[in-house]
Amino acid sequence: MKKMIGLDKLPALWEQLSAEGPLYLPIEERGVVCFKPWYEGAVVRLDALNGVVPPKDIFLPREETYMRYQGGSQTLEIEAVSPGPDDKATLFGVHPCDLKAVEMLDRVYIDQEPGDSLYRRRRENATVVALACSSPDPFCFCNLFEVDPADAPGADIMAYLSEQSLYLETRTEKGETMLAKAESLISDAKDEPERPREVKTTDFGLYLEGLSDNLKERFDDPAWDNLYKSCLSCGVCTYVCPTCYCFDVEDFGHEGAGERFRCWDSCMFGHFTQMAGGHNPRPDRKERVRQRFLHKLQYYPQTYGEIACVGCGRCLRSCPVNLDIVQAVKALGGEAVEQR
Amino acid sequence: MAEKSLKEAEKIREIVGQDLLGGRIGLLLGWEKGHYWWQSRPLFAKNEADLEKLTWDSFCVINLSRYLLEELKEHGKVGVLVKGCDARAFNRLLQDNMVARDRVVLYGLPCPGMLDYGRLNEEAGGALISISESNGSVTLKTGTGEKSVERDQVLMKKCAECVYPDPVVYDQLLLSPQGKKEGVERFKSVEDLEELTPDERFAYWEGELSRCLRCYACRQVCPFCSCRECFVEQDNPRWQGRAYQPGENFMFHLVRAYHGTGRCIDCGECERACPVDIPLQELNRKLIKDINQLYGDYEAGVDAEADPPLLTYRPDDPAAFSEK
Amino acid sequence: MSVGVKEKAAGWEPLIVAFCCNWCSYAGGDLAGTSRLTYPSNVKVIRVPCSGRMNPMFVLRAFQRGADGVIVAGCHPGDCHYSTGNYSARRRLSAFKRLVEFAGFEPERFEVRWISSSEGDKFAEEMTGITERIKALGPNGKMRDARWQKKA
Amino acid sequence: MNKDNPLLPQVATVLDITSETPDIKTLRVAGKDGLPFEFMPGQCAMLSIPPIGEAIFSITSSPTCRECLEFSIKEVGTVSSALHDLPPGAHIGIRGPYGNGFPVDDMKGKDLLFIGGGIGLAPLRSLIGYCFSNRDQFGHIDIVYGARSPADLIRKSEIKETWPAEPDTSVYLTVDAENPDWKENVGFVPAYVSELGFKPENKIAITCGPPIMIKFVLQALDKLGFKPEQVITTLEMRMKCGVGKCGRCNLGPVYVCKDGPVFSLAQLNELPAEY
Amino acid sequence: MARTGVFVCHCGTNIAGTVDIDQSVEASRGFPGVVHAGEYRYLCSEMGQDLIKNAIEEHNLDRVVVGTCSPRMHENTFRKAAAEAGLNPYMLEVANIREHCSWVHREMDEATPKAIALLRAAAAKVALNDPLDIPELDVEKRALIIGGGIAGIQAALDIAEAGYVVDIVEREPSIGGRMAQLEKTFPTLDCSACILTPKMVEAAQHPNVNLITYSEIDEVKGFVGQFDVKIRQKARSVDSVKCTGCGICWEKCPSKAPSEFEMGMAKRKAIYVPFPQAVPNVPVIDRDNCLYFKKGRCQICAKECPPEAIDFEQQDVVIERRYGAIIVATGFDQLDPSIYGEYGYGQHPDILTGLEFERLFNASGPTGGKVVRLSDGKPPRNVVFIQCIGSRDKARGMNYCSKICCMFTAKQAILLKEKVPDARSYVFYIDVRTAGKGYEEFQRRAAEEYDVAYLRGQVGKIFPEEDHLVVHGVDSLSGKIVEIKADMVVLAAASIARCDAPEVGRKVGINSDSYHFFNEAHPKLRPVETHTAGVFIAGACQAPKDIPDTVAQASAAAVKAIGLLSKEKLQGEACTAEVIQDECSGCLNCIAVCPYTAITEVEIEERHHGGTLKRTVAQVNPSLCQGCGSCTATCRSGSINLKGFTNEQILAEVDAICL
Repeated sequence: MKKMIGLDKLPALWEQLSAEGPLYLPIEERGVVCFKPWYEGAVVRLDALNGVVPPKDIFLPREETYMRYQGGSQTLEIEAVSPGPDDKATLFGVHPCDLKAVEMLDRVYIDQEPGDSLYRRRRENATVVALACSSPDPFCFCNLFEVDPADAPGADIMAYLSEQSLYLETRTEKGETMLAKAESLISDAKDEPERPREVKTTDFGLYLEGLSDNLKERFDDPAWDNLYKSCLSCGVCTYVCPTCYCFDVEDFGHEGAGERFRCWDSCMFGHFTQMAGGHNPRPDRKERVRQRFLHKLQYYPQTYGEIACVGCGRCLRSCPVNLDIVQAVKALGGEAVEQR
Repeated sequence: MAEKSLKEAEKIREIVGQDLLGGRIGLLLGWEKGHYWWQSRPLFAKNEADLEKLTWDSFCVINLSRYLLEELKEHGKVGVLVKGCDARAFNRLLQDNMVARDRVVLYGLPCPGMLDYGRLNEEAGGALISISESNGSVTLKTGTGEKSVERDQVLMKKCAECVYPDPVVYDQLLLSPQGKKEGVERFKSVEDLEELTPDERFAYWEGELSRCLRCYACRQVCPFCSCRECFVEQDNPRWQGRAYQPGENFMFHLVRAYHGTGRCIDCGECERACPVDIPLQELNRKLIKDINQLYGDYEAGVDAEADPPLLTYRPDDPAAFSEK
Repeated sequence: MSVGVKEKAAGWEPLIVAFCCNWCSYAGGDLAGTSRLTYPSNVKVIRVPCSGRMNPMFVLRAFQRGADGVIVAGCHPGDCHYSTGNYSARRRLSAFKRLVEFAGFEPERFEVRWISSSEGDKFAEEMTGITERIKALGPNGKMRDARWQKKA
Repeated sequence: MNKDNPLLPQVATVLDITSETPDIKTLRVAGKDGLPFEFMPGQCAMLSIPPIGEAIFSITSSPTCRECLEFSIKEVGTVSSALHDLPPGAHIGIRGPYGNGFPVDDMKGKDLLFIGGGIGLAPLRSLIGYCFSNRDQFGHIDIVYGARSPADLIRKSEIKETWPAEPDTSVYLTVDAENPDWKENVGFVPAYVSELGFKPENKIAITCGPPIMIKFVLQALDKLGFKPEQVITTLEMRMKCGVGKCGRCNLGPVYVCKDGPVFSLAQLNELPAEY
Repeated sequence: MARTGVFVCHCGTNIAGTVDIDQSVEASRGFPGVVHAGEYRYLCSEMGQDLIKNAIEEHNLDRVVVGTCSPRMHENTFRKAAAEAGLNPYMLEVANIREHCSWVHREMDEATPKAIALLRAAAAKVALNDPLDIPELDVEKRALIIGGGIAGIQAALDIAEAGYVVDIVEREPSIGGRMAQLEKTFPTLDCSACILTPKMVEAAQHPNVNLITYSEIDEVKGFVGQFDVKIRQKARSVDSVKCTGCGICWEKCPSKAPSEFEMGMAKRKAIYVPFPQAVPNVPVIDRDNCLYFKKGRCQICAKECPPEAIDFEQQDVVIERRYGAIIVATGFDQLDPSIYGEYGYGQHPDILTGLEFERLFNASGPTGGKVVRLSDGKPPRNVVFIQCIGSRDKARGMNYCSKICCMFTAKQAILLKEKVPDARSYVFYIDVRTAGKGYEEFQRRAAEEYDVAYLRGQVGKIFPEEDHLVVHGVDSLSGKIVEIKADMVVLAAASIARCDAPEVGRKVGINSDSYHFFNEAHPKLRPVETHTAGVFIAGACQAPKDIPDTVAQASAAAVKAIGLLSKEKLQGEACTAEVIQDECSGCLNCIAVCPYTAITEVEIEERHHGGTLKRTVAQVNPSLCQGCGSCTATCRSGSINLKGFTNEQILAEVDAICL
């Protein structure tokens, strides 16, 4: 059943939906668009392309306390902290590439034993409204990863934006329930939603068939010696990447009381693999750059059958020195001309 | 692309080519094009084929000096193309004892300022296809036509506010100097913030810093951040927690800025590198402004011989607090 | 929102951390004691060898952990036990004070004073002064990490 | 492992701490009711002291020891040194078990050759203890163990008295340099292994120790004719989660904390050598 | 885990009166790492110390917190006690719950929680304490004295008499200093030369004293007990060993130059001794004025010198020597009054400074001891003395009193009357200051017996008229304008620090006040020590002073130096900085802020991709480091830490206080 809502009624919709739990929307603050919980007066940018940071933090928060403790070494008590069944978030306006990336995280955090209950709860509790994408920018290359910018199969609701209206196509029961709550604002779609057709993105001339297998032989490829050179060892690419999921665990507090939390971490940092005794298996940028790209292009596919990239283009946009996955694929024999 | 910059690039290639191929330097740090015409990336040229890729146009914004830290471990002598900011960055590294002057050949490139793709796009108002430049103006070609804008309108922010476009240190100057830019109002936004009440200012910074991802791009790109182990990563003592708490955000950003007191060369790379557009330069510039006001004019990186202000003192120095 | 922790009404008492150099200001504090001068117990002193030892990160840590005000006290310029430590400190802490103010801290939150070993009265006055100014200002929520004093 | 959240530790008590060497101590750790969890030899556990943090250690005791877990821990970082300093009776956090453990079933009926160096005996000891408790399931057991000096050998009474007394068991000890109090072999472990000339037939070699030792032991075993499938070792990498997610111990398609730390040399040869 | 014992002192009722001891002890038991807590009425008493010592043994404590009076009071007492119980003395921290708590707060419910917070901070800190060693330093049994005036000579003789070798480094060709320029000394009117010359000779002849004249200090490195000093001995152009001091050379020398010793009022030769009683009596060639050096011809001195002692090829020699102690006695300068236009100094030959006037009395002076006007050689009838030229002058930033002018003016007025019986002296003064034994009587004598007119007031203008000078002043007592026709005007120009005092201070590592006089370590209790251990000061380089004060201070400095030299070993500072070389990036900013040049750079080798790389890091010399910690605050990565006040410890204190 297709529904629609006039763009002028969206603020009312936000207000209603956010009463149920945090409503994550692409919100612009000081010129930067990111998914944030909606608040009164927020500038919602459904029209914007991908925000700088992908919405993975809604399920894998930048920082998440999962344990509190109290008492010193003689009287330690530990208490679990986890999202409750009432923590129902709505993720509204996620683009198909980002949703596909979330599904990739699902495999690691939900499917792979032992599952991660913190992630799973947030994910299961959340209702996801995907938004079709009609105007990719020069850095979007999701086509290459079989993403249809106009359709996200995993969404609870698929939404399409037109000049005056937002069309909503419910896909799941969760989606139905959500829309039911905003019944008064929503009407049946009289005409067929203007679903964007054949949204074409660039492919940078890449050809990915067989790449993962070929890379097994290219661990010591001289191409790595040039590729890593410009890397600054910052964590931009990993933090803006929707399929990166590494984390760190740290305690905060004093002997009497405190908490343990996990937070995002990046394999691009030298400390990431630094062992207490001083040994570091990936001491230099070369090993770390290689690890990151091979994880995306070889290791993840070896386990899950698919390259861990959705072509969202964020690393291309954000890397301060323009070192990105496209460059890596090209350097490693993924260029169409070389393969065909 | 402007014919001028093509000619200039040709000239640069020729001169550095002699040194590289003649063995005077083992490596040349320059720029090559990225995926698109508005992108450049660092080039690590070792041979003639690499040199072919060398580019010099209005998008060579990335500061190359920092790469010396790593490359000097591999090569006996390294050549670097330096714009004004890169040269100041070099001086910064020199003052911090991070590079050996005699192992680096600096090719000075007086810089007209680099262009900002975002601003170009905004000015174009539609899908920008290409640009051409002549005499301080830029012609934007879009699918629907052409438009001319002043070059100054589409400069990178950091370049629009640059005071020293010419390299302050070099072995060879490859282009003709631009001259020191007068009347640059680089402290305007600092002054505007100073007008706010403390609570307003705090709210401003809390909002800006709340976006911080702790990717440390600002640090990694910065010529004054050359510590082997940043305080951020230390476990003992743990100066800085990894949590994304407001206090931890402030801890990092205030200390990062403070560590640049009298050392920040005002190149703006931190702000450019920041993926979430935190106005880091405002923090840096606040310190530049105040240090100049309190302890006399000092422009970090301009003169490698001048004492950095926090490493010296005068008995009659003023203070920012009551000395009664 | 960490700004505006309003505990003021409920008998709130500020916490003031004072970093005092061993040779002048800490001794000035001792003299205040021997002279039986009084100042508010809100002030708690940490002894450092010299104001030149003051790493600004100590100040920020105090704010993170819940200090409402921080004061660094050292020898008067020219009287440094280590001859030049406080000259270095003056520049560092001046720059740093301006920076924290720029970040949104009220100027009263972070202060530096020169107090000699013979200025017991000044020690007491300054400690009283900062406490009163902080009391008037109210609790500091800026940078304060709510997790620190939270009881599990 | 906590069913709901594998990252969540339980509270355990350090029963006692014994000094093994100048920088290695053994902690005996019990949960509320004896063993905090069931495990297999070669598996690991995360120990934590809030707010200092967590670190992963291999379990030194055999699963057949029912009252507690033992950890022989070398002081290398903040957590390990805090663990060293604990008083008896102290509470710590513990979670686990993590990792695959030794392929005990594949070893059944075979002769076993244990080759350990320094603290590397810690994971081996768990398996050795298991083998002695199930003595009839395994063939002849050879144990080669060495350290820099006699003082650096751990489990001194076991290696010198208990183990050699076990049936069908040979224990060979060595130290790197001559020492007036040392009557046994002097020399590096790999050289000693070559010298002892073990036959590969129906034998599985399990080795653990410092990386440089392992490297030469593998060469020595290769020369002796051991096939990669017959050689088993354990990897040590930085780990935070223990469940194959946080990313630190990712090595090719495996996560050492979950898919390791025990690998046969054959498996290892398939992985990037970033350990 | 730490095994800390906390001990809370009642200090009678000093602490217990306002701090609830039981509550503090109870709270301390809950601090991390605390395994024992106790209290006692007076912990500093023998019984109290025993209590701590016994507890250390009984509870196997490895660190101790004492909640008591200021650490500046009894930290050492308790450290000693801890050491006696087998602990490293630095495994102890003091929580100052008296001076900083019980004595400054009135209410128990106020002081008790604060005491607990301070104890908690101390416990948090002590948990991170490491045992520290007190370095033992050797003492070079030799002293250096910079400056060969009366202060330097006196100090040298005292040290030499105590049996230590001492070197005097004097910039001028002869020792003697300012005192050698004086005719008579107040208030006894002894002949200055008569009392100084024997001392100079004694110094020259003493087997333990070495005179290194015509020399300056190039560099001082090192630290107490082991100062490594470079002394530049300027080329004298005369071989001191061969020279007999016969004087033929300076008699024959054709080239003349203004005599420094005579304040430029007379000439000396290009080869010269500054004054007849010079010690050593060996001339120097002033190469700027020597014809041979200027034009390449002459060499008369060499031709005439009987022992052939002239050596035109002589070069500066740098002597490198180690000293255990240094006494700085560099004296003072006289202000050049020409900065005050109204007095016309420099415009007229009969307007002189006090020191210039002094030389007119001297038999070997510019006038052969005749007091006459330099303008016309006539004896002056009316002489006006003006006091406080540059002293006590707030407007010009010269606030201090030069201390000696009132007295030397009275002396000169008396001497004048004796030389020129019909002379009349007028003294313009602000106040007459005559504190000192016999000083007031002396000044009274001048006023009453020698017909010296004292006019309280200021002089506004001096200008020449015909053959005399007109002095315009105001008598502030009568309020009248005074005009005196003077034959001569003598300005009591201020005593000021030597112009190169800041440079000397920097080299030696001592600081100065805003007038560049060297600072003593404590104005009352440590008047001859400086903040740099092993460096002492004497004489007018510290502040203007007269001869008796100078000599007294010189002897005091000598005693301090002797005390130091008499030690076999010195105890160094335990709380010193330390570089974590692994983390140090070698920016060397720490070197720039170290007040003690205790940090140097050192090259280390490091593995890099299988090979080795050399890189520079900082290194602290623990003997030089005094533990200020300025380096630690300048090190961005915390790669240099201060033992006893580590980053970890201070952060732990902050954390604990904020709980």
